This record gives sequence, structure tokens and C-alpha cells, in this order.
Amino acid sequence: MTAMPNPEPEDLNLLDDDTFRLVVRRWVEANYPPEIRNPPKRLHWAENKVWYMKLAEKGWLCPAWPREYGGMGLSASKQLIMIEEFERHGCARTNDHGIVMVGPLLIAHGTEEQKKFFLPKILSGEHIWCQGYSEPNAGSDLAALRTEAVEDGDHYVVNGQKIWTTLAQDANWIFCLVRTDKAAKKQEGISFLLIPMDTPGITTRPIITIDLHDEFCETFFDNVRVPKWNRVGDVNKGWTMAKALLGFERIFIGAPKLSSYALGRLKLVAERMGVWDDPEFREKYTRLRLDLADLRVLHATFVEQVRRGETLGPDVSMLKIWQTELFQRITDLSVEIAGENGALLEPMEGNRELHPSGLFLQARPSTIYGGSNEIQRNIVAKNVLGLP
Amino acid sequence: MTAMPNPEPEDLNLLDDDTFRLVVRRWVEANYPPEIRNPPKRLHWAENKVWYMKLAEKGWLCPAWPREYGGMGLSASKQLIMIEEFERHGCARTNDHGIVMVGPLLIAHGTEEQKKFFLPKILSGEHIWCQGYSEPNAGSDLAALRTEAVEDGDHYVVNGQKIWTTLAQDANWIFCLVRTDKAAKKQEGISFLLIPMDTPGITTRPIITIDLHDEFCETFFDNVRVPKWNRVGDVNKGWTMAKALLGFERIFIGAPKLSSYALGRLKLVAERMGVWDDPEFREKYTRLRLDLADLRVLHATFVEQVRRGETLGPDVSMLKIWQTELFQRITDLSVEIAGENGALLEPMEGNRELHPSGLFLQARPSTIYGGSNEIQRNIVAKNVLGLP
Amino acid sequence: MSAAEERDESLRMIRDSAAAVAPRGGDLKRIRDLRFTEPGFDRAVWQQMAEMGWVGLRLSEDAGGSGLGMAALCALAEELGQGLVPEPLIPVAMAARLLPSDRLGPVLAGERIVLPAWQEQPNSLETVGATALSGGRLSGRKVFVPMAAGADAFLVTVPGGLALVERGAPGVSVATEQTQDGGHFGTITFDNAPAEALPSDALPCDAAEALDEAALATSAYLLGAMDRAFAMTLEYLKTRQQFGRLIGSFQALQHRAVDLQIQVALTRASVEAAAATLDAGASPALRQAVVSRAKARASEAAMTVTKQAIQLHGGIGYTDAYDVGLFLRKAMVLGSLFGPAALHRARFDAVSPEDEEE
Amino acid sequence: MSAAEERDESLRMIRDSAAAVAPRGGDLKRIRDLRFTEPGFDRAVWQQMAEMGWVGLRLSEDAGGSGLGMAALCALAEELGQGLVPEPLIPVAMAARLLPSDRLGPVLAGERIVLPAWQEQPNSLETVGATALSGGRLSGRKVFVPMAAGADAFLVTVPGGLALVERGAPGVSVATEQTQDGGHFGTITFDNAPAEALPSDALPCDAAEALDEAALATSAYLLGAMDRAFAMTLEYLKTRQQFGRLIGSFQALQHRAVDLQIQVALTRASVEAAAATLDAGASPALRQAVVSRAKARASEAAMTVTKQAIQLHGGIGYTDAYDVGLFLRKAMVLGSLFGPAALHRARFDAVSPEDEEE
Repeated sequence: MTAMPNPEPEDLNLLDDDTFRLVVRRWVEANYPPEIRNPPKRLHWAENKVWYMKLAEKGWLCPAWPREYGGMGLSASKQLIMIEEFERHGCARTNDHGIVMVGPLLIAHGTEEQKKFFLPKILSGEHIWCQGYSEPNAGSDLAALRTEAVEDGDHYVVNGQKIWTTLAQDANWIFCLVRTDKAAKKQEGISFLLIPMDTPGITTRPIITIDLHDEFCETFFDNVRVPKWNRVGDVNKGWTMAKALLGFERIFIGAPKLSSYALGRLKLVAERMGVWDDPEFREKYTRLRLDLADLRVLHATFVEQVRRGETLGPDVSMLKIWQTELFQRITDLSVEIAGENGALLEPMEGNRELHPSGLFLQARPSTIYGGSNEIQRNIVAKNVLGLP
Repeated sequence: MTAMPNPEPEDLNLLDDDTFRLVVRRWVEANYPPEIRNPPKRLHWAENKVWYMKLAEKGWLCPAWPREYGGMGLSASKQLIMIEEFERHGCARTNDHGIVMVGPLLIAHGTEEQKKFFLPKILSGEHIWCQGYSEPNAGSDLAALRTEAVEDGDHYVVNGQKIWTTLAQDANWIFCLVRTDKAAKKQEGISFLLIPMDTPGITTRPIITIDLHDEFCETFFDNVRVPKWNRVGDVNKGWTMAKALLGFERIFIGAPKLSSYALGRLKLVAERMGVWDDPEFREKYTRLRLDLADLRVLHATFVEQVRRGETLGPDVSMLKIWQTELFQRITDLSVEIAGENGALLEPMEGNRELHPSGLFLQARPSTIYGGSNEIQRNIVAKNVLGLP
Repeated sequence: MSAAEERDESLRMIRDSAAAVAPRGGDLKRIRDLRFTEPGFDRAVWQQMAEMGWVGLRLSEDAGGSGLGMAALCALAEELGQGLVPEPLIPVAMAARLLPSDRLGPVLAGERIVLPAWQEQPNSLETVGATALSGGRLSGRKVFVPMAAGADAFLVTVPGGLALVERGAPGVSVATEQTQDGGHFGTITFDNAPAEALPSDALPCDAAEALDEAALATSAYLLGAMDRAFAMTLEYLKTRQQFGRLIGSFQALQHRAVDLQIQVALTRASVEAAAATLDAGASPALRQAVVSRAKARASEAAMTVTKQAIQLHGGIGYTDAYDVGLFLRKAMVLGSLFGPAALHRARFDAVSPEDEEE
Repeated sequence: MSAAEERDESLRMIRDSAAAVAPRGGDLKRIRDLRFTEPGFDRAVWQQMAEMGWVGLRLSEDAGGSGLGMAALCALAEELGQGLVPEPLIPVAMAARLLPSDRLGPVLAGERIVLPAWQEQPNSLETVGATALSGGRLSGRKVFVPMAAGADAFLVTVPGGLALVERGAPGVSVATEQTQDGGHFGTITFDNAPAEALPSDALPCDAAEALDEAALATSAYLLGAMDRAFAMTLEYLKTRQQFGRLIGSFQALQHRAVDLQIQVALTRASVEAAAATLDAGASPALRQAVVSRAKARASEAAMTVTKQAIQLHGGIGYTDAYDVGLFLRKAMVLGSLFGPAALHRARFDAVSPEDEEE
């Protein structure tokens, strides 16, 4: 085993990958709050704040940000190691829109003033962000969005409605795509605005999803006045910036994590239901295991590209399709073998690990969000296979 | 058991259905040539002529034709019984295009002279027909056909190419859809011509299919002169007539026969391979059995419509989709369980009933012919579900 | 009128009568309001259903029933399924099939709700287990009794027959677990509880037969539910625009819709054929085969159709506020009740002779 | 150059060299001409392949080989697969892995074709059965030996090691059955045939290991075949018109093509990862797990892709004259050789510890 470096260098990039992994693992084990390990659902700020603050204190909140802005400035390869270790330990996802989306957006396109104002507040946990992209009639077809920002002196006046604003009830800021030119073609005429959630005219309402969770919200804008200073980048160039932001993130939606987690749960349900050794079950289970094993190696080829610093192509959509549909197939089988227990609202026998119906319902939207799998197939057909 | 009527009435419609079934069964058992029972492939004229002639002699060749034209004039319900009994006994399909297609076409649209000339020759086996519909660039899109008939005095001059002309090498006449008006919209400007195969300028070439059989041909027309007398119905109205002909036949392509046959073979292969009692196999086999059982009852609802004399709607395409894909799934599993034996060109151990790879290959085109399943799904989507 | 026409007319009348409780295309507000409440259904509506003669639909007119067959019960159940009606008609009708005629009056009148408690293990169709009656005292445990909190009494399968036990009798305890559709399952424990013995030979119907009828009626309910979820989806495909087009014009979605339509058609054919077989009087093996065929198809098709209904709706289908999710949740529950698909496939394999169909 | 770059460069060179026998996108006339002939391949081409060092690709340079790894053999096999090359490189390379160095010369030179005969039952990966050597005499029966009619000798698995037996030796008889790809399987019967004993401890490689390598190389061959069938299909979708449009513009076909592309991508990733694992030196259990993972995927994906290739071509795909059917026929044969998918899935389940992947 690699020896622990003592003390840690300030720039962790100086460590070799194995050592770095060990440093991360040890710290996570020592510092992660055990009560929120492997949460079955996305946590609210009240629940995961303690972890956010631990990371903030350690300086590990923003692995991808350059060090000059308070980030870790980690190489892609080390960022992946960090994610792997967090997942391995079952760390909850934080309210991370500020870290993953707003920070990189501002660093790339923000003014100096914007960076100075916003970045430290993300690092301190003072600003918790949510994302205002989708609209009721602009989900997979994001470019059809209609929330409108009309100039009025130094301000924009925003009217419209956003939907699927993840954890908006926890956020005090929202970053929005809004239409600033109605005459322009669909993907043009869109700008990026940063808006405090306490601005008059904003109301947020949780959406209860079919797993009866309130991770998502609808957010309404009624004559909301936003200073022009809050616009990121040039007017009408929001679409291009938003698309670029999706780049590095796309690989994660295809990561084997969820399917792997679900397969582990399937095994537990199978053992509990007494079918673990049934050949019929075993054949289906092994198929799923192999589907996951092949997802792992396919995923690894994309991770390798990222490690080498290459930009991912549209073929990464294949990962998303395969992962999400595999996740669903695994949870389908869990519900199937559970029989009547697969109909229960709560976990079986009060054991949170035996909750096939809950995981089944959680798996449903994975083929819808992040661009529905139908859209992903369109993308691969046109941009990878070159079909007309 | 119902007593056999003695003697048979001339009009078999006078018998009740059970008695009629018994009459058919007894006669088939006594007269069907045993050497061509349950043929693995479509037979050529040289092989099935004996059966054709037996039927002709008995007067049972054309159950659907009116009695005045030499048919049996059977009710729809009794026609179905006859088909069921023929299938039950494993009777080969004859070269039946004259019986099923040309006869009904002429009876509905032919002139008296045409009826007098052609119908007796079908009944006697003197004329064996093949069908010239599809073309290399007009398969599922039949209306795109380009074989052209240009007027020249009392004749048409035909040029072009037909494909999938079933058993054309056995036929001495062909009924063709040809384009008589190039300016008209796609489905208009098409006429119906009856052409002797020995007309100068016609050449026929068998197509070897992936099951290495020669059931289909290509037929080429090079300045073939056809008397106008040979046109059936009005000029440019061929499309409407052809479509109507497909009506009653469409239910047969969705009949459970092929899948049922294949499932029986699957069982034999499973027994031979020693997996018949494996739970894994059994689960898959039972699924297929149930898929077939449900096909049977769904098919029966359409048969019931026919019995009641109703016209079948576009929803009958669902039968075709389900039957053909089930047929393929059954043969897929046969090849799978046969292991290396599923790769053999010839039947296993010289036993014609153990030929998983042969049946697998035969099943391939079922989702393509008769209007590909993609086309069938388009039809159901638009004409049954009313999707835009 | 021919016999067939008379039958069709009678089925039409039953379907029409169902509209009083579950109007075709009606809103689902009542159903939403009852979710996750106890007992999870409305006793007044139950009363109304009983008054329409639904509880005794299958019973002879002598026994106070309507003298109709499984075709009628399935037609009714399908209508209830399209409206997601939570009142426990199928279980109570099953109990009514089994009760001696002198116990039927208040049950048929809707005054007394008797629920069958037959199951002791998950994934099972066995009606006899460890629960037994001895000297007028019942001991044991029955599970997955739907809507158990609404019962006045339980009709419990025991070796040799049935036991009728009051819900409030000493030694009877009911623990409930909520189900995804907003209802619940009861686990009923009997600890030396006083019960009335109803020996098999005195019963109007075999428990296994009544169970098969309930399984088939449940298949019909699932048919109604999937049919409506599919209709909602078609409607959505025909009105929702994306990328400047109606999404129903996208071929990939069209083809998927066709595959769902095929599942609905197979289920309908399977359920109706099974009902006809039972009504014609079938041997136990044939009855089990056709019921298992129908329930296997209905359970699986209902899941397939309702899952795809959500996918085809996109984001809105994933909200609890939108009705299509209610149909998925119902499919999750009724798909497994009275035997999940895999169990019925195995039973079909076990009871159905191979060559019957060749 | 980094090690990784060097490896990539070497793989590129191997792929380029394969073009001499199987040029990318080249026509398949030679392959068609050899179908259903005996021995089903061309000895002159075999000679050429041997001269390029392909038979001994995996062998150390000491043993007269090229000292390359499984990654190289898989790259080569993939190229051969896209050209449907019928010469029995994978079996002979397997034999070469097992032969003592003093027997290798003529085999590596292409002068002598030694085919492994290891299998006694269908659906099996067992190398040892009833065939046994006793006092220099071999008796028993081996089955499914591909291209057996072209062998000069057989390398036969027996308890305790191998037996090398001349094809023309007394007591050796070869019966062939044609396979759907135009080749054949041999059933080899040994009746007290004189054979040379090669005891396990004197062999450079374990038979089970050589078998796994052949299974993996076969997976790579299948990858090449399915990749080309898919490419032909894409090309067809981009050029064939129907209803006045390119058929590749129909969304239902596009989505199906994407699903096939995913299968190809999974197979490629699985094969390459398995080769890398073997090249890094794996325990027997790990080797079996990754080879079974790759072969299970390749066998099934090859069938899926080539069946769909035919469906997407429509009628023309169903003609023997059109090349796409050749790929389906090859998938039918190689899908089962060296273990069909189901067998490899079962082996994966048996050898691969659960928690390795969590």
C-alpha cells in the first residue's frame, strides 16, 4: 500500500494517482457524516449542508475550478478519482449547481466583478444555486423556451415559468436561460441571467414526482426585475454557453453508478425472496451483471478520453441510453421477483435496502431527464451514424 | 361424433359446421399424398401437382369461388374450417395464385370472355399463375412501381422488372401491375395485365434466398407485347383492384400456423439437446407458448369477424406483426439452445424435424414480406391509432 | 335477438351501469382524495355498487345474485379499472361466491364487507397453509389482504374449508402496509379467535375456483387501467408539440405506440376468451390454464403499457399531479395480487397439456 | 513514443497488414467461391497468412513467434472478421500456443495445419472427456472441429495432456457436416490410432488458457463481422429511397440503428478490455470472467446486428446474392463455436465473484 504523504501538498496534483486516491479515501472515511451515507433519494440542503460545509472547510468543494478562484485545479484524471471515491463511500450529492454549473460558467464568461461577487459565496455555501432551463413546453426541445426577458433601462423584466428546477426550494439564486430576442431563430436570442430567488415576483412550488419525492420544483416569474449586471456573457449568446457547460457532465449520466447500486439491491431482494439460487432468476441476473460489466468497460473508454484531455463526442450519448435503460431493467426485475412486496409504498420490513418499488419509481425518469433517450437516439443517429 | 352424411350433398354449405369438418378431415386423410406432408419449404409444381389435381378432381380447388364458376361457393366460416383441416393435416400449399388471386380478380372485374377463357384453365391445372407486383425499387412502397406498359395499337408493350415473383419458374401465366400513365400520381396510372410467360421478351431467373431455396424469382420484361384484351378492369384502375384482393388474405399471414409449427420444432430440439426440463429454458418456452396462445385467441377474434361477413379493418396488421415476430423469436431460441448444431446447414442427424438453423433462416423474411413490419406499424399508427 | 346479441346487449348494459361510479374518461379526483387514507375507499360508494347488484353479479338469482357470468364480471371490472375505482369489489365478490346463501344477505346489500384472507406467502396461489381452525378457534396468519382495514369480517381459507371470522373478534389483529396505489395490504393475525367453520362440502363453490375468478376479474381491471393509460398517452401524442411538430408524428413513438396497442389487444382477447371458457364450464385444468394465460398477459402488459405511457409523456408523466402515474401505481399492485405474471406462467406450464394446442 | 503509443502503432500495423488478405471494404468474391467446397479455404492464402507471422503472433520470439499479445491477435481477428476470411487462423494459432517448440516450425511456416480437437459435447467448454491415450494409441471421438477437412494433424485433448495425431494415421476417420457459413465441422473418430503423447507439464500453455484465447479471438472476429454488416446497413440506409425519402431518414429505423451501434460499441469495449486484461497477466478466474464476458456479448450482439441488418435491408437482404446474409451465416457459426452466449454467461456467473464489481 502506498504510504500516506505527510503533510499533504497544497497542490494535490503533485501526488501520484494512487496516493491521491488514498488521501481522498482516508479523508472521506474520517469526515463523511455516516447518517447520510447512501441516501435513497436526493437530499435537501438541510440534510446535506453538513457535508457541503466539510468540503468547503477542507477546500475540496470545487475540484474543477482553477486554484486562483478557490478551486482545487485538479487534473481531469484526479477529478475522476475523487468522484470514484465519493461514490465508493456512498457520499450524497450536494446542492452542487453553483459548483458544477455557475462557477465554470462565470469563470469562462463572467466579468471580473461577477467572479469576485459570486465565486466566494459558492465556496462559502452562502449562495445555493438552482437551474432554470426547462419549461413546460420546452423540455427535450430546450430551444423552444419562452420565458422572456424584456429590457427596461438597466434591468430586464422577466416573465414566464421554469420547471424541473432541481431543489429550487433550497436555493437562494437561480441561473436561467431566458429569451431576449423573440424575433431570432429558436436557438438564438437566448441569454443567461442570474437571479436572486427572493426577488419580488418569483414563486416556487415543489413538484411531487411519482416516487412521491419533492426534488423538483416549478418556478414562476411575474414581472421579475433583474439588473443587466446579472447577465452572463453577451446578450443572445446564452445557448452556446449552456451547451458548452453540458460537455464534461455528460459522461456522468452514463456512469455505471446507479445501475451498480440497483444491481446490489436486486441481489438483496432476491436473497430475501428466496430466489437467489433459482436458475431462471440467475440467468436474468447474470445478463444484467454482464450488461453492467460491459457498461463499465465502455464507460472506461470515455473516461480514458477525458483523462487524455480530449473533448467527448456525441457518441457519449450511447452511454446515457444504455445506463438508464439498464437501470430500469434492473429495477423492473426487482419489482417482478418481489411479488406483492413490489407493490409496497415503504421498504420491506422497514429495511431501507429492501425497497424494490421505490427504486423502480426512481428509475423511471432517468430515461427522460438530461435529454430524453429519444433525443439521445436522434443525436447518435445524426451526429455519430450520419443518418439523414 | 357426428355421423358422416352419405352421400355428400352437392352444396356442402348444407352441412352443419361439425359435419363439414368431419367430411373434409376424412377426405384429406384418405387422399393427401403422405410423402409431401408437412414440407419444410414451399413446394414446386412438380412436387405438389398431384395434390392440386386431387383437389381439382374432387371439385375442392376453389372453395371461395361461386359455384357457377366451378368453385365450391363456401361460406366464409366453412372456408376457414377447410383451411384449418388442411393445416391440421400438414397439407402443402399449392401453386395457388390462380385460385386465390386471379380467379377472384376476374370474377369481380373480368369480362365474360376473360372468365370463360381463364377460370376453367385454373380449375384444370392448365394455367399456373404467378404474381408480378413487387419491383426492385417498389417493395414495401408498391405504388412506386415502374414497369411500364405503353399502348401500341391493340397491344401494350411492357418493359421493366418484377421481383419476388413466387414460383415464377413453375408458372405459365403472370398477373402484373404495370404503369400505364406515367404522369399520374403514384397510386393512379396503374393497370392490371395478364401475360403468358412464354411471350417473347420475358425471362425469369430464380432468386436464391438466404435459406438457399428458390421459391422466388426475378422476372424481366423486354418489349413484351400483350394484347389489350388481357387487361383486367379499367385502365389505370389496377391499384384499387389489387388492394381489394389483399382483404381476405391478410388474416392468413397473421394466423398462428407458422409459430405453432415452429414451437413444436423447438420442443423437439429442446428434447434432443437435453434442455427440455431446464427451468431457464422452460421459462422462455412457456413465455413463447403464452405468446402463441394469446395470438390464437386474438386471431380468433378476427376470424369471428370474417365468419360474420364483416370486412377486416387495418387492425389486422397487428396480427401480422405479432405472428411474424413471434415466429422469429421461437426460431431464435431454437438456434440458441442447439449450440453448435444450430450452425449446421442440414438437419441434425438427418432428421428433418431437427433443423433449427433452417427454420431460423426461413423465418427471417416473414417480417419483410407482405408489407414489412415497419409498414404494418405505420398503418396501425395512422389508421388504427389515428396518429398524425 | 340471437343469444350472442343478447349477451352483447347485457354486457353493454353492465358497462353503462358502471358509469355511475366510474364514468368513462371521468376525472380521478375522488380516487386521488382517497389515496393513502384508511380504509382507502368510500363506504357510501360501496353501498351504491352493492345496490346495483355488483357484489352478486356471478351468483344465481336464487342466491340473490344477478345470474350473470364471468364475461359480465370482467366487463364490469374493466370499467372499474379504467376509473381506478378503489372499492374492493373483486375480493368481496370472491367472498360472495364462497359464502353459504344464508350468510349472503348483508354482503350483497353492501352492509357488510367480507374480505377473503387466503394467502400466507408472497408469490403464491396456495389457499391452504398453516392457518387452521380447531374447536371453533382460528389461529394463524394471512397476508396481502387488500383493503383489509375496511373489512367487517374475513373469510379465511383453512384445511377442509373456510372460517368466517369477525374483524372485531378477540384474537384478530390487522396490521396494514400502504401500497403504491394509495391502498393497503393487511396482515391478519388470528390468535385463537372465535370463528365459524364452513366446511368445503357445504360451500357453493371451491375456493380455488373463486380465486381463479378473482384473478381473471383482476386481469380485466388491469385491462381497463392499461387501456385508459394508453388512451391518455395517445391523446397526449396527438396534442403535444415539440420541435415544431406534434410528437405523435415521430415514427419511433408511433411504432412504440403500436407495440403497446398490440399488448392491449392481446390482453383483451385473452381476458375475453378466458371468461368465455369459464362461462362455458371448464375443467379445473382448463380453467387454470386460461386464467393463468390471461393474468400473465394482463400483469405484464399493464406494467409495459403504463411504464411506456410515462416515458411517452416525458417529464409531465413523472409528476404525481398528472394522472398517468396513477395507472402505473395500480399496475404495480394488481400486477402481483392474485399471482404475478411469472407465477401464472409457471402454472400455465404445469397445468396445460402440450399437445392441446398443436 | 510512450508505451501506449507504441502499442497503438503496433496494432495499427497489424491491421494494415491484414489488408493483404482481407482488405477493408473489399468484395467477398473469394469468400463466396470457397463456400461449400472442401476444405473450404485456400491453402495458398493460408501460406501467405503464415508467412506474415500470424500463426505465431502470440508466441515468444524464442519460439519463432512475434511476441505480441492478445490485443494484437484480436486486432487481426477483427480484420479477418470484417472480410469473413475462412482460413482457420484462430484454431491453428490455438494449436501453436500448445505445441512444444520443436513441433512448431512447419506449423508457423504454414506448411502443416494442426487443428485442435478438444470438444466432445455440444454447448461445452470441457476439454477433457472420454477420448484418451493409452500406450501411444488414441481412442475416442471429438466433434465440431471447424475446417477439419483441411487438417494435416489434430492436437487432441486427453486426460493428462494432449495427443498429436496425423490426420492420415490408421484409425483416424473424419466425417464432415457443412455449416451455414459455407465451411464445415468435423467429427473425428480415433480408433486405436497411433499418437504422440504431449503431457501437460511439458506444454508451454494450459489447454484451458489456449481455449480462452481462441474464444476471445473469435469474439474479435465476430466484432469485425458485425461491424461490417452494420456499416453495409448504414450505407444502405443512406442511399436507398422509399416513399420518396432516404429510408435512413425514418426515425424508427434510425433508433434501431442506434441500438445496434450500442451493441457494436459494447462488444468492442468488452473485447478490448478482455485482451488488455489477458495481456496484463490475469488469474485463471479473472481470465475466464473477462473472456466469457466478451464472448457472451460478441455472440449475442453478432446475431442481433446481422439479423437486424437483414431486416433493415428488406427484401434484398434476404437474397443469397446480397452479401449481408453472409455475415448472419457467419454469426450463426462463430456465435456458438468456443461456447455460445448462454454458456459463457453461466461461466461468468460461476467464476466471477460478486463483490469484485460493486
